[in-house]
Amino acid sequence: MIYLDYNATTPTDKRVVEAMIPFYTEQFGNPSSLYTAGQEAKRAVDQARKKVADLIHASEKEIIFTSGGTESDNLVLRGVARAQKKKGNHIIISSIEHHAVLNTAKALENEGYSVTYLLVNENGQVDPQDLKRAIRPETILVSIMHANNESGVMEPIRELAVIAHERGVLFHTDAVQTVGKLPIDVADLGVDFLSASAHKFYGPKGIGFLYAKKGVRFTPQVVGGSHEGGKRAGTENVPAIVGLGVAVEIAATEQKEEMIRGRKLRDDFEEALLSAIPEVRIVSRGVERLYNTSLVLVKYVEGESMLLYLDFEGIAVSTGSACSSSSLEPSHVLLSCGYPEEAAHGSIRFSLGKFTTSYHLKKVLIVFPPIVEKLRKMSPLRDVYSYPPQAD
Amino acid sequence: MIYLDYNATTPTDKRVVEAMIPFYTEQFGNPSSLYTAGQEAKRAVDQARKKVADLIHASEKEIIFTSGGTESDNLVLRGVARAQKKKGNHIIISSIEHHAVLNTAKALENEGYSVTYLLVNENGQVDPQDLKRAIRPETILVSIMHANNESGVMEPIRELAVIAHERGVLFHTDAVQTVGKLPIDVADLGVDFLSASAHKFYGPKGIGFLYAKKGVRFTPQVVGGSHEGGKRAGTENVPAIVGLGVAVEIAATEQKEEMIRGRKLRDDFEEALLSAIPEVRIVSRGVERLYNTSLVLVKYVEGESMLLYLDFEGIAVSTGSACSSSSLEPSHVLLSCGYPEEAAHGSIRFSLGKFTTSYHLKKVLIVFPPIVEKLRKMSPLRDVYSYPPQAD
Amino acid sequence: MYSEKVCEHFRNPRNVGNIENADGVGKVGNPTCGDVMVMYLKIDDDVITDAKFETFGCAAAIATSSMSTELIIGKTVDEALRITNKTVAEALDGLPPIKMHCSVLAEDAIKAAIDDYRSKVKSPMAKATK
Amino acid sequence: MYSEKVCEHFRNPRNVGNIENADGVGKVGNPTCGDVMVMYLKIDDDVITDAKFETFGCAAAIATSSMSTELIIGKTVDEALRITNKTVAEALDGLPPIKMHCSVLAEDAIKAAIDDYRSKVKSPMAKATK
Ligand SMILES: Cc1ncc(COP(=O)(O)O)c(C=O)c1O
Ligand SMILES: Cc1ncc(COP(=O)(O)O)c(C=O)c1O
Repeated sequence: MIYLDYNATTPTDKRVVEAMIPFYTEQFGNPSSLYTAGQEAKRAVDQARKKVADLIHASEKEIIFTSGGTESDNLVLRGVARAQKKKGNHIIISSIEHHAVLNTAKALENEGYSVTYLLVNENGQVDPQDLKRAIRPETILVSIMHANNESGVMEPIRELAVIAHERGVLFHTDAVQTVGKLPIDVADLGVDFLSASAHKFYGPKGIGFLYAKKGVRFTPQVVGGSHEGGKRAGTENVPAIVGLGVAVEIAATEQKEEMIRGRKLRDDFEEALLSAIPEVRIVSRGVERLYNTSLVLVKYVEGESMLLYLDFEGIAVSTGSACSSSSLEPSHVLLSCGYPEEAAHGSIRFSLGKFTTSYHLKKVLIVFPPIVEKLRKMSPLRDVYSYPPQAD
Repeated sequence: MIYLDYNATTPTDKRVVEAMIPFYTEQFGNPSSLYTAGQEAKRAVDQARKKVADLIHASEKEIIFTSGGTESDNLVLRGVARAQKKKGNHIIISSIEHHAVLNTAKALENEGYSVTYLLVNENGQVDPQDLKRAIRPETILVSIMHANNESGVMEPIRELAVIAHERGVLFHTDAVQTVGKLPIDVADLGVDFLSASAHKFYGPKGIGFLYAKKGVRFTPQVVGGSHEGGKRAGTENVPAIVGLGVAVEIAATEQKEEMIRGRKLRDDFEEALLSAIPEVRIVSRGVERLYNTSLVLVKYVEGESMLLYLDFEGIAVSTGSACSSSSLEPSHVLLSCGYPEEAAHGSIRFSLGKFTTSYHLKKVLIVFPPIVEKLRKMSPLRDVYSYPPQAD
Repeated sequence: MYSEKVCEHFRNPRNVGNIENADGVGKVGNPTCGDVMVMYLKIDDDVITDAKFETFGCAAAIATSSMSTELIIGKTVDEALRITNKTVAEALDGLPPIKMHCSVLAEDAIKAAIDDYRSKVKSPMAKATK
Repeated sequence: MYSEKVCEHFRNPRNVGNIENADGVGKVGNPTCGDVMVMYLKIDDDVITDAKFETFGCAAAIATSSMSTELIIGKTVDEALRITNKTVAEALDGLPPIKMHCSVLAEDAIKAAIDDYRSKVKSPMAKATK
């Protein structure tokens, strides 16, 4: 298989799995237990917490382990909403957030909170001026993702966080697509909360974390025992936490090289793709994007068909976001950027990772053009839609 | 190490770990992905769901995977509270519930819900008549645990569920301590919801499930993508789900034998312990208890001290519940049974598992009496308290 | 997710393309919904002698288009009208529940093409050219 | 969780037991809180010549009891009164934050025992027997 869907999930690094196994079988103690085996497990959890904190330049007490990115997003939105209810009931997010943020905001709307969905420009970026205008006295939280999972577009988090803080509003960023891929410094970004998920960077599924800046208040959403400093209850997933710690260490040492190698692979691929297939656009090509992501729009052709034809050739890619691919809706990210619905149905996301080689991409460049041609021949669509302008 | 704290957590069965590993490294696809690797992962998740459903005689659509017992408990309490808000705001739980239920109920009280905490008799059991009296027109949920994690006492779930249903009230049981240890049939128990956690029966940490009977309404607490039939969002923890499936299979085949072997070990141990140490009580010895659990009260001596002296001898046990052992409060379970606080501070829980041998317990019977003697010599307490009566 | 038959029809769709001077053309669906199907029919004496399709859509949409053309070729228009979305889905060994709407599209496309044919037959212009 | 020194004093507590006809006895804590400490002092000319303890409590309670007796033996009562919970905790290479209250208990036990000693010395009965 040529796997080009690293934004959906990644294989767990073998070094990560090896580090995890003893915590299933030998050092299986419960970190809440006072005896040696329990305290050893606790120490392993503490060490992983230190590694995670170091990666994003936070302190250990600011790291809360969760079951993944979705839970982290839910925790911060719901948690701040509950804790700051007295201060206000208004939340601001962007319209291109992952469903984990988007649907949590919608759930809060159902509970009586008020939500502003900031539009993005044709390049998929939030305009800081829009945020400025959207903040009200009763605004309690702004949540804007660090990089978009479909297009890879980076949002101007630093600027946005400053604007929120000028008005005394807490700022969260969903960094599920950037943690492990890019160096991150929470102080430099200036955020109060940051979500991440291990399986997006060669760590295990089922574990993630929330960075919550010292002193910020939010109401825990899973309560019980006094785990995670009382902020998230449940017996710690020790093996996965240990695995996350190792994944973080590996990212810290290998990230820099991968940023260069990956970007070159991706850029070369995009260039070749544009000349191999007519009437194709790479979304937001002209703006700052995650180095591993290419969101490709292919006119007149529907995404799932392309995806499955590629699958027949042993190539794994996605259309829209992985989470919504079992639904029938077009990508809300593309619609938000001003693309017509038929275009939003015709996207293919190539997301590269550390096992991607130029050979893999050459294979794609060989098999993809005939697939597009075949599907276009089948298509009744001709020139019924056009794309919004874009700086390429 | 002689591990006698299986109610806190268990080692993951080697067969479980072996089944999990390929889903980290090779079959790492995201079950939401449409290509072959994703659909294979989806199939693995579906197969595990079938195994879990079979174990408790439910149907697959009634099983929702969560990150563990605590999340399952939170999901049902919070989810029913939100969904049934129009019907009423009253919830009934017992006073000996695990903190995952107890503290969720308290969180709901803070949000304006009203909670009745049913007392238990001196044997730790809820009286069905008490439940009958406690139900009000605005009652929306009753949550009583199947077996208590500290004492092992079994609650009369069948009877209690009938009473709740007679008044049209939903019934949840926290079966974290019984699933995998005892055969369970949700239809026979008559419950609408049931929580379980894999790491309590040789499955991996970080995965559990909620059984929610077809047709019952509750509001999801973690939203995002449309995973788990829209009832719990977040990329599926595929390796852990596969591991849970294997753990369930193993439990189904090995449980019966273990129930006989374990009970004999435990009963012999209790008898020997009672004759080896004076002024010791085994809590709720006379009533139906989980076959693997012995909650021992030792007069004049504090639990943590006994625990640590046993740890020096390589024996791992707990005092109170594992989750609260880092807090200073005496066991709320013992207090609820009518034991004085000094007694509630002096408990040691031995919980046996499938790797426990009679040799292990013989060792305990050799080292434990001198530990008690040493600590009693240090103690200023003499006859300042006595235990409530109990049928032995 | 998809049956082998769906995959087979998706990979090797029958009767792709259009028919010049078709006797009936039916266009259904909407690009904004992600599915557009155009059905072209050649009809002689109320018997469908040829059928071709053009489809923008998912694998289910393409497979149902392909299967529909196979099912109706050789049938009279009345027989073809009795083909329901269930018939098409069953002929494909079933469709995933969330994809069932695609088979409705196929049924609709057949109906639309036959309607078109009938309206032409009834109109004087059509008669004149016959 | 605990320092090696705490473990060592917990495993091998010094000066366990009581002193018959102690010059000062201090009992602090409460069984309902899970901690009871009784400190027995032998005092000659305001110098603590012997100290023993009985403790019901956790490892931290037992270790701080043991350490306290070591710290005060040989000290004058005034010197002993200057021993704070911090002194005891530091002598044990620290205690986990949630266990710091145990070291307060030790400080309190010393104070209570000395108070008892002083009240006896001041009372006529005590003087008479001297
Ligand atoms: C931007 C973003 N946020 C949140 C998530 C959810 O993370 P998880 O699947 O670990 O719950 C994802 C991935 O699915 C994502 O790409
Ligand atoms: C009865 C009971 N309920 C709930 C839980 C919580 O389960 P978990 O630790 O998997 O979240 C436990 C164990 O800690 C338990 O014993």
